[in-house]
Amino acid sequence: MKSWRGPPVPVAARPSVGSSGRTSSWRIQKPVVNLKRCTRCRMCWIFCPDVAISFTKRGPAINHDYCKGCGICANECPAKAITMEAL
Amino acid sequence: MKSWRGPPVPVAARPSVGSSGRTSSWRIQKPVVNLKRCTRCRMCWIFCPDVAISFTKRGPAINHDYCKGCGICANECPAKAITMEAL
Amino acid sequence: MREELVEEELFAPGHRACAGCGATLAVRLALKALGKNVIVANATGCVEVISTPYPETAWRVPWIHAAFENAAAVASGVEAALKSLGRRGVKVVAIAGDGGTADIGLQALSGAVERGHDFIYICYDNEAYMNTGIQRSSATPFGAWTTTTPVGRVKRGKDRPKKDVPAIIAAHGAPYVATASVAYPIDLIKKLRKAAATEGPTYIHIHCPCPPGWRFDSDKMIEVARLAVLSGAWILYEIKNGRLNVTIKPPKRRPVSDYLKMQGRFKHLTDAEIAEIQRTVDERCRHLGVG
Amino acid sequence: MREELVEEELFAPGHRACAGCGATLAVRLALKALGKNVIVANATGCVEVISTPYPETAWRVPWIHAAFENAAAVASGVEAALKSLGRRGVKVVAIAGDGGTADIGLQALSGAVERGHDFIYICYDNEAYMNTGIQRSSATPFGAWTTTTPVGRVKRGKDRPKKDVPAIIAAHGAPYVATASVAYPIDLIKKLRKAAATEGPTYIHIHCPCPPGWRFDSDKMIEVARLAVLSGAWILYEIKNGRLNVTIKPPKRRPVSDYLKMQGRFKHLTDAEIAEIQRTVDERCRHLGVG
Repeated sequence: MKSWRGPPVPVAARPSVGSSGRTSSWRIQKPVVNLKRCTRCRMCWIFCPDVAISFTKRGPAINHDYCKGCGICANECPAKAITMEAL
Repeated sequence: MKSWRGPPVPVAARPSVGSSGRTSSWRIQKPVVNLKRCTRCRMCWIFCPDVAISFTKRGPAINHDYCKGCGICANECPAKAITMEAL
Repeated sequence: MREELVEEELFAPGHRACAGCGATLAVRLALKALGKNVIVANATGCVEVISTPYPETAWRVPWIHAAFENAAAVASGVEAALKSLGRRGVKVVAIAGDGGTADIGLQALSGAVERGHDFIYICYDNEAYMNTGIQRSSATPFGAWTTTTPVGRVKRGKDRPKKDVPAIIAAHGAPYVATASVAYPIDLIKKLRKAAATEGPTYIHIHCPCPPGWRFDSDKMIEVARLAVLSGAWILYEIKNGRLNVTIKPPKRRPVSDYLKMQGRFKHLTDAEIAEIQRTVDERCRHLGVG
Repeated sequence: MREELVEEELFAPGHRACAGCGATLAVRLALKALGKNVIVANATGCVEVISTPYPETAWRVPWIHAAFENAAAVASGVEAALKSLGRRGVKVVAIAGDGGTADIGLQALSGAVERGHDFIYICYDNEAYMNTGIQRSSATPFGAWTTTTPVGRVKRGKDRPKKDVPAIIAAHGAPYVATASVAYPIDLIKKLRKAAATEGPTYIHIHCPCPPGWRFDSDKMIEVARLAVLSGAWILYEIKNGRLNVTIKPPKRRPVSDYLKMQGRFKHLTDAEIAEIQRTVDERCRHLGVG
């Protein structure tokens, strides 16, 4: 007789980038950064719900695998350094 | 075939005096009123949780079927017109 | 006193409340204030248990037994039904104890107030789950012994303050909220009549000493309730459209120890613990302008 | 800004939130404020649904899915377990939406605050049941269209005011209660750090616009959130041990119509209805000293 050893798969989910796939496939427009206009204020980074902007010394880097194209970064950029463009 | 006609007894309870029987049987002491001392202030009546005091022109009348002998009337009477006595 | 108080008794004698029951007196007085044109939704609790041994009941008004958690939800449904039938002149009243109000029924009450039903909610507060054997509720006061806040070397009765349900309901924006005490029947009745005259959700929280649960002799029930008010441990006020009005101001507050020392549930308290309770009472009285 | 904000992202990209989701931004910012030493109990709701398509999850911290009603109860149990194991340095955080907080989980929250657990409760308030299709919650504001507060000849959106949960939790005596907005991330992060540094139950209520539910384009999410604050429709304050402090005072309040007119859920409102909302906002601003 075998005793029950718990469920055959882990009950905990794995922390993953892209837990819902390559979500940039949802978008119909994408942000394009003009680094010359960027003042490094980080507004685009702090307001991104998709965690799709990282910040380097040169300015913001968009993660084009997961950016859903919401347009918040372009709307909030005080220097107008980000524009939304058709794919 | 008979259709179900609802429960065989009423689902509503009847409003009744003595819904739990002659509750004065619980008591070990009873209030005795000295009408000569009574000032008709009605404190005994208003504070009775057992709804066991009615008030007439002459003063309080104790309902000895339902008075549980709690002693609030005697304790609250400002004229000390009620005493608790052993049964 | 006579103009405030009607002779008619809408709660019948011969119920099975303990001798000296504060909660039962609260209900008797509330029905005197409200009269016959009410429909009562009554949650599980002392008042339900003692009033209605089927097939008989002490209630001489329409009365519905609700579950522990949903007196306010049942009242909401009845009120909505009356409204949709175009029936006027009947006030819906939810009645529950502190367990059914501060704990188990809080969410139903909160929802009913938010939806704005036209009803009165009455909480009879005996400060613990009494008919099941004196278990602490969130309305049990700091320091009180109950069977689930025992007293020993580690624990000294309840280590958390009493949940302030009237303040919580006032924070919902209810148009009329009041506290009351069975020791002040005229004040209690006036507040219930104001609630009845208010359109929308109203809340009356009545302090109801419990001789077996608080550990004092039954004849002292009103005395204990009165000392709670005279010491400032229980403050009688009303909040009308957000404005606070203290209705009974004790001329000179009695020390809270006078109140505590009448009750066995507080008999373990040290002088230091009583001083701490006094400090809390003083602060609250100052905050509410009781003096 | 840099000293307040860490680079590390504890919420991973590639989650399934709608584009421009305010609630998701609130969670991302909250995790930046709190860091890795947390255990999150997350009620059913948008954030749960979008973050954890089993067997994967966007959460890089320990996270427990609670039912709709019991995030605060699960957090209570985890906190009690940590305490009894003598584990220090881990903060327990309950997270729920306005449905899971103001309606379905209010009672569990109320109980956890009364028992005095050492935890943070975060409500991300998008003002309706969004992932099930925009049904009104008690946190839906007056006048807003939802699928259950439709607009027609008889009804004009929600006919009841927004339930004031921060005031309700403050009335419980919680030592720290604050409102926040995703448009003010520094303010939000400071408040979460204060909550984390407070022993006992703390409550942070975050205003989170929802582009599909509130009917506006996703790029305007922060603009809408900011206008709520600049108009006084959403007031940023904290209540520390009972004392109120407004943390962001707009220099000159914008008319509330600037906020309302950005959103399709308010597009049916007449000038008279907007004036009525303006009156309510003015009164509340005066009451809280916003000016």
